[in-house]
Amino acid sequence: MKRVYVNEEWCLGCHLCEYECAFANSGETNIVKAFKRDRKPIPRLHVEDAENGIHFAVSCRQCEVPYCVLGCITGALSKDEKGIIHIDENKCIGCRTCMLMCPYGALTINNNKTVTKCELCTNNNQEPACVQNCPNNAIVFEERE
Amino acid sequence: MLREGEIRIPSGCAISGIIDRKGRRCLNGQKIVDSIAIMHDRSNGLGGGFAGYGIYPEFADLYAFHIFYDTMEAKEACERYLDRYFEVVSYGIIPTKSVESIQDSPMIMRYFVNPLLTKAKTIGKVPIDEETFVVETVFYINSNIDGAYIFSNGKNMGIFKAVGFPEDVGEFYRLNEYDGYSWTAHGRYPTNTPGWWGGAHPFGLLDYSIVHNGEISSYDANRRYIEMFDYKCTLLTDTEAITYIIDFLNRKNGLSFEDISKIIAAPFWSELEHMDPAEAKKIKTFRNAFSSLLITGPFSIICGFTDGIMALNDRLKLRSMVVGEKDDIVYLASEEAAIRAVCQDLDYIRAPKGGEPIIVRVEREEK
Amino acid sequence: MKKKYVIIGNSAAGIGGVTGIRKEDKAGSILLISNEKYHTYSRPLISYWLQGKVTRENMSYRDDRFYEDNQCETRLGVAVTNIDANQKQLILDNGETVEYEKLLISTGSVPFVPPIKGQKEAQNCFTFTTMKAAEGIKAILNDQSRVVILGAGLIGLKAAEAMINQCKSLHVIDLADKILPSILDLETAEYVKTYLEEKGMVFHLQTQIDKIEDQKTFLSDDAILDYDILVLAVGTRPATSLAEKAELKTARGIVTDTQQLTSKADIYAAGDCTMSYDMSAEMDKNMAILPNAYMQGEVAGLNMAGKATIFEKAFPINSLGLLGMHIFTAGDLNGECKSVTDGDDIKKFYFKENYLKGFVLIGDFVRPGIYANLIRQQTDCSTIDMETMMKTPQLAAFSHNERFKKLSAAH
Amino acid sequence: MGINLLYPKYEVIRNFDRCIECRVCERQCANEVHSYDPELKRMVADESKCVDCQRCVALCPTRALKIVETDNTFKKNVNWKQQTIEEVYRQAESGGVLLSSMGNPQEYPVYWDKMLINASQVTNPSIDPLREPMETKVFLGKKPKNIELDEAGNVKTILEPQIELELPIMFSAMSYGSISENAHKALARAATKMGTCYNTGEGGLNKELYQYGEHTIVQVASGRFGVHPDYLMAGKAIEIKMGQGAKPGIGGHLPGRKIGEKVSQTRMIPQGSDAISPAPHHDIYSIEDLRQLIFSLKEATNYSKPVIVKIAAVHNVAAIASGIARSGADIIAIDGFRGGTGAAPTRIRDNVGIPIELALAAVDQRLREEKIRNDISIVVGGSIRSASDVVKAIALGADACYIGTAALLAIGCHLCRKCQTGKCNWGIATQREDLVKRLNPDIATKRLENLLTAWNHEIQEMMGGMGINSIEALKGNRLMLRGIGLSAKELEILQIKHAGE
Repeated sequence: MKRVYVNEEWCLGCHLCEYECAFANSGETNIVKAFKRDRKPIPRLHVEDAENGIHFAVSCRQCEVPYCVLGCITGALSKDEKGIIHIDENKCIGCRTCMLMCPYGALTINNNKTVTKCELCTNNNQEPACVQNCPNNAIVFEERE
Repeated sequence: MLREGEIRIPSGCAISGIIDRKGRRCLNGQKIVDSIAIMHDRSNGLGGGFAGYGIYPEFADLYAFHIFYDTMEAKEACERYLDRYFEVVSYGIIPTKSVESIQDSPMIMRYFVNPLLTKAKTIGKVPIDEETFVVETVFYINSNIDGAYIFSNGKNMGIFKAVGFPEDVGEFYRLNEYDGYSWTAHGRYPTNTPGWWGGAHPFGLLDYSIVHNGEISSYDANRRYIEMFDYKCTLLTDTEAITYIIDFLNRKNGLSFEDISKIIAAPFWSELEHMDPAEAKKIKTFRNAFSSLLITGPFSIICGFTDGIMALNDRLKLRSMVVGEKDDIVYLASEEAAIRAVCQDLDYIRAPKGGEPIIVRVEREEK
Repeated sequence: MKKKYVIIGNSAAGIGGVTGIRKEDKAGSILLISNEKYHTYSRPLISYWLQGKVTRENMSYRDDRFYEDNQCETRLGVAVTNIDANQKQLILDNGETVEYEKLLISTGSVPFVPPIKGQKEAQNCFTFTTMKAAEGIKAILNDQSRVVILGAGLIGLKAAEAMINQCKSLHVIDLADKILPSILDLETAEYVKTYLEEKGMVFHLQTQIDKIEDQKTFLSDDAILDYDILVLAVGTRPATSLAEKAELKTARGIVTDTQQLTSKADIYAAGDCTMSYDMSAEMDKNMAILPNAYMQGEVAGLNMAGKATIFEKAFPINSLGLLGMHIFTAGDLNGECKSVTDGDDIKKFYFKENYLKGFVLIGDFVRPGIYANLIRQQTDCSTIDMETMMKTPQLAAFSHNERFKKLSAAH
Repeated sequence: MGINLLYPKYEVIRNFDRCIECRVCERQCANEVHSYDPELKRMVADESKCVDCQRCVALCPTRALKIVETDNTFKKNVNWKQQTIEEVYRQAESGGVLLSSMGNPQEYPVYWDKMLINASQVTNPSIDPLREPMETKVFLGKKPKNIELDEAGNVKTILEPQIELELPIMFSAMSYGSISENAHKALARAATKMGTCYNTGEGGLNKELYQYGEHTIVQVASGRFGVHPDYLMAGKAIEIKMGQGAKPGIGGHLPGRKIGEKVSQTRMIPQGSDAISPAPHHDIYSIEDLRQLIFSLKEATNYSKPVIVKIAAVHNVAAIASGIARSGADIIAIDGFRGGTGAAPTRIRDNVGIPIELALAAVDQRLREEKIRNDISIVVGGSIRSASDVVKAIALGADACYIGTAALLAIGCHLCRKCQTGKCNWGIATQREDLVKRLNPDIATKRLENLLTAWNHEIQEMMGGMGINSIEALKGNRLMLRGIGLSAKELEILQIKHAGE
C-alpha cells in the first residue's frame, strides 16, 4: 500500500510538517485561525531533532501487525481494508494502552484527551498534508517494495 | 525609392521550367512563354525573365555576357574593361521588340567573349582558373562600374529579363526566335514598386541560373556565411544568395546536386533514425559542417545548368511545385496549369515531396 | 449440531479467535458460546462505566455487526458444561450438544474469592470482573456509601477510582506491603499510594479481613470497618475448570504450545485462562492482560484455520490511569535498576546485562511504546544511545540503519 | 570601533496577526536573524544580520513575513548616493577591499532589451512548432573547409571533435566549492537528461560525477585545481578559463573554511587552505603560450576533446577572439560583464568589462570578415536571462549560450548576493552540511529540466514565428533583429537595423 516514508537525508528539521498536519486535521479552513485558538491543534506526526543535524519525522507506519489495534482495550482502533489504521474518538477512553504498544511512538493524546494518530489524511481527504508541504521531499507518500 | 541591393524586398512568384532529356534543341522559346503566361496572376508586372540553354550553338565555347547599361559612359567603361581582359569574339544589341507594357528599357548588349588569362595573370591574380576569373570580372563590373550590370554570363546559355509581366518580357526579347534544349522562366510579385531590371529573375552566375519562388527565413544566416567565401550579395535577394550557395557547393566543393539538396533542404534529425547508417552519417556531417547553408522558410526553386536542371522545394513544402513528363520532355512549374498549357497528355504529373530534389540530366544519343 | 469452529468465551481472546479464523477461512462455520448474555464488551471498561465515563453502548469491544460481518453464530447466556475431547463435542447447559472440528477455549479468568469467615452470607459483597458485578454495585452506590475494597491490585484500584468520587468513604485493604504489587516496586508503589491518599483513599496494607459480619469487616489489626459496599478484588484465577474436566494439561492456567494448541489435538486455548511464557521474566505465568489475550486468540484462530502462526513475544504490559495519574509498566521489575526522575515524573528501567527487561513510568509521558519495543525486540541496548533514550523515548537513539529500517524501508 | 554608521539595509516586517510562532523562520535562517523571545512570547528579529535571501519568507506557513528595504535615508545627493557613502563607511571600518557576488547590478544598458525579434506575416508563413519539427540541435567545434566523399559518395572527411547539444543552452562554469555538491549533482543530472553540458568550473570533478562525463565540460583554470589525466579524459570537452565576466583580470579566492574534506580531495589541495587562482595563468603570458597549452591538453587527451577558451568580454575582445580562433581552440566562450560570481571585488565587478551583446556582435563580425568563423564556435554567457535573450544571442551569431545565474535561480537562489559569506540559506553557495542538505538534488534537477524545457519551447515558438524551423538558420541571422532606442553607433556595432527600417 502507499505509505508515508521518511528520507532522513533531506529532512531539515523545519517542523513545517507538524504545523501543516495539525492544521490539516484541525477542521479549520485557515491556518492562522487554527493556531490562534486557545488550544493549538495537535500534530499527528512528530519531528525528532538529534545531534549533528539529524532530523526526521515520525508518523504512524500503518503496520501490517498493528500492536496498537491488537492492544486497544475498547476497540476504538481498527484497520480498514486498505490497511490504514483509524481511531474512533467516541470509543477511545484515553487509556493509552496503544501508546504503550506502539514501537514508533506514533500515537499522541489530543486536546480532547483521546488518542489521535496519522490516518494519511484520509479523514480530510487529501494527499497527506505533511508530504504536500515538505519543502525538501524529506517525507514522501508512495508504494515501496 | 530604394532598389534591390539597397533594401531587401520579399516577393512571391511563378516559376516554370522545361528540359529535353535527349538534349535536342527542340524547345522553342515560345513554349516556355506560353507556360509562364498562364500563371499571370502569380506576378504583378514588376519583373519577368527567362533562361535558355543551348541557344547559342555557334558560340558554344564562349561566355555570353548579357549586360544592361543605364548610360553611354557605363557602356564605354565596361567595354574598355572587357577589351582589356577578354577577347570579344562577337557582340551586339540583343534584338527586342517594342511592347507597350515594357517601358524605360536600359541599353541591352550581348558579348561573346574569351577570357585572356595571360592578361589576368599579369595583373597578379595567379593562379586562377577561367571560371573564377569570369566570376570576379562580373563582381567587379557590377559593383564598380556604375550603370553597368552583367545579368548573364554562362556558355551557350542566356538570361533574358525585364520589368513587366513575363509573357510581355518574352515577347519583348522575341524568344520565339530562340531554340534550346532547356528553359526556365520567372514571373515576379515583389511587394514594392517599381522593380529594377537587374532585380528581375532568373539570376545567373556562369551557367547556373536560378528561378525561385518564396521568401527564405534563413536569408541573413546564409548570406553572412556565403560572403565569407568571396561572394558579394549586392542584390539582397534570395535568388542571388541561393545561386551563390549552389555555385559554392557544386563548382567550388564539387558536391553533386543530390548532395546539395541534402544540405540546403536537409532531412530532419528525426528522419535520420530510419536511414541507412552511411547515409545518416553523411547527412549528420553535412548538417554539422554546412549548418549555415540550410535554407528555411518557403521556397521552390528551379536551377538551370549546362545539360541539366534541378527543382527543389523547402523541406516543409511551403510552396507549390509540380513535375510532369511526356516523351523525354520534363516539365516543372508552380502550377499544374502551366504544364497543361503546353502539354495536355502527360505520361505522369505529380507534386514532389518537400526537400525531394527533381534532377534531370541530359543524355544525348551518339550521332 | 456440527460446527467447523467452536469458541468458548466472548471476550478479547474469543474475539481474537474469530478474527484470526476469518483472516484465513472466510467460509468455515463458527459458533461462539458465552455464559454471559451480552454482546462482546471490554471488561476493563466496567470501572469506567461505574465511574460514568463511558456509556453502556460504548463498552462494546466490537461494533454491533461484528458477529454478522464474520458469519459467526452465537450462543449467549449459555454455559458449556462439558468437553468430550474424544467425541470432539460439547455439552451445553441447555442440553444441546455441539460437535466441533476445532475448539478454542477462551474462558478467561474468574475472580479469586478468599475463604473469609462470613463471606458467603455477607450482603452487598461483590467481585469486580464482570458487567453483572458492576451493575450490582451501581444499583446501590450513592454518596453516603461506605466502600471497603479488599485488594490493592489493578482491579481493586480501578474499582476504587470508579467509586471514590461517588461515595462517602473508601478503604482499601491488602495483605501485601505495597499497592499494585504485581506491577510496581516499593518506591513507586509508595508514590502512587500517597497520591491516591491525597484523593481520599484510605489504605490498610499488610492487613487482611478476618471476618465479615452484618456489614462490618473485622481487620487483622483489630480495626473494624462498616461498609455499605464490599468489593473483593484480591485477584483472578484462570478459568480452567472445563479444561481440567476434559483432562487438558493445566498448571498456572491451561498449558499450550507457542501455537496455542493444548495437550489435546484440535483444542486450542487463549487468553486469561492460559499459562503463557513471559519473555521478560523468562518464566511461565498466567498473564491476565487484555492485549496478550487478544493476540493469543488471533494466533489460535489462525492456527485453527490452518495457518501455522507462533505467539511468543508475550510480556506483561499495563497502561493504568488512576484519577489523572498515568502509570505505564511493562515486563519484569527484577534486575539492575536505573531510574530517571524529572520533576514529579518517575522513570525506572530494569536491565539484565544489556537487555531492558521492564520499566515503570509514572507521569504524563509520550511515546512509551518505544521502550516497550526494546523489551519486545530484546534489543541489545549497547547498540543504541541508551542514556538519551532513557531521558526521552526517541528513534534518534538508534543507529542510522536501524532507523532506516523503521522509517524508510518498505514496510 | 566607535559608532557603527551602517543602518540595517533591510527590515523584517512580521505580521503578528498571522505569526503562529512556529519558528520555522528561526530554524531556517543561517544568519540568525529570527529568534523567539519567551518573555515577550513572540518572535523577534535582529535585522542587521538580514541579507534578504527570502528563505524565511518562502517557508513561513502563514505568510506572516516580508523583507523590505529600509527607507531610512541619508540626505539626498546625486553624486554621493547612499550606497557610495555606505561603502566608504564600510571601508573606513574594515580597511578592506569591498567584496560582492553574482552579477553586476548597476544601471548599465541591457542591450537584449533594446533588440526586437521579427515574425512572418503574409509573404511567408510562420511555422507551428506543435505541428512541424522544430530543431534546436547544435554542434560546437571546428568545421571543415570542405567535405570529401569517396567513390561510393560516403563521407571521407573526419571531423574535429564536436560537442553535440540538443538545445543551444549549457550550464556555465560553477566550481564545486563555490557551490555545493548537491547543486553540482543537480546541474550534472539535468544536463545529462536534457542532452546538454554543465561545467565543472575550476574546482575539479568529484569522482561520483564522472558518470555524467559525456555531459561535462571540465575546466582548466589558473589555479589548475583538480586537474589530472583522468579528469581531462572524464569530460566531453576541456575549457581553459582565461577570464570571467564578473572579474576580468582578477583571479579567484576560495576561503579555507569552504575547503572541507571532499572539496579538498576534489581540488587536490589541503583541507582548510585557501584556494587561490592567480589572475593570469603563469604559463600563459601571450597568445602563443595559450596555443601551447591548448595543444598540450589536446595531446594529453589524444585529440579526442574539443578545447574551449573562455575569456571575459573586454574592450578589444574581437581582436583577442581572432587570436584565439587561430590558436587551435575549437570553441571560444565569451563572458559578459554581467556574469555572476561567488565572490569578486565590488569595484571590479561593477566597472570592468563590456556588455556581452556588443562583444558578441563584434566578435562574430570580425571572425567572418577574417573568414575564420568556421574555425571556431562561439558560446556566450554573462547574463542570459530568458529564452528571448538566447534567440537574440543566436541571431547575433552565437552558436550556443551559457547560463549560470538563471540556473541558480531555478534551484532557489534569490540573488541576495552574499555567496561570499558561505551561509547560503538555499543550500547553493555553501559547504555547511546543514545548509547543503537544504538542496535536494532530485527537486533541483527537475527544476533545471523544467527551466530548459520551458525555454526551449519558447525558443521554438519564436523560431516558428520567424518561419525558421532549425536553429542553424537563426545563427547570425541578424536581419531577424531590430534595434529600439539605440544610437547609430550601437546599431553599427550590433549590425542591425533600427525598428521601422
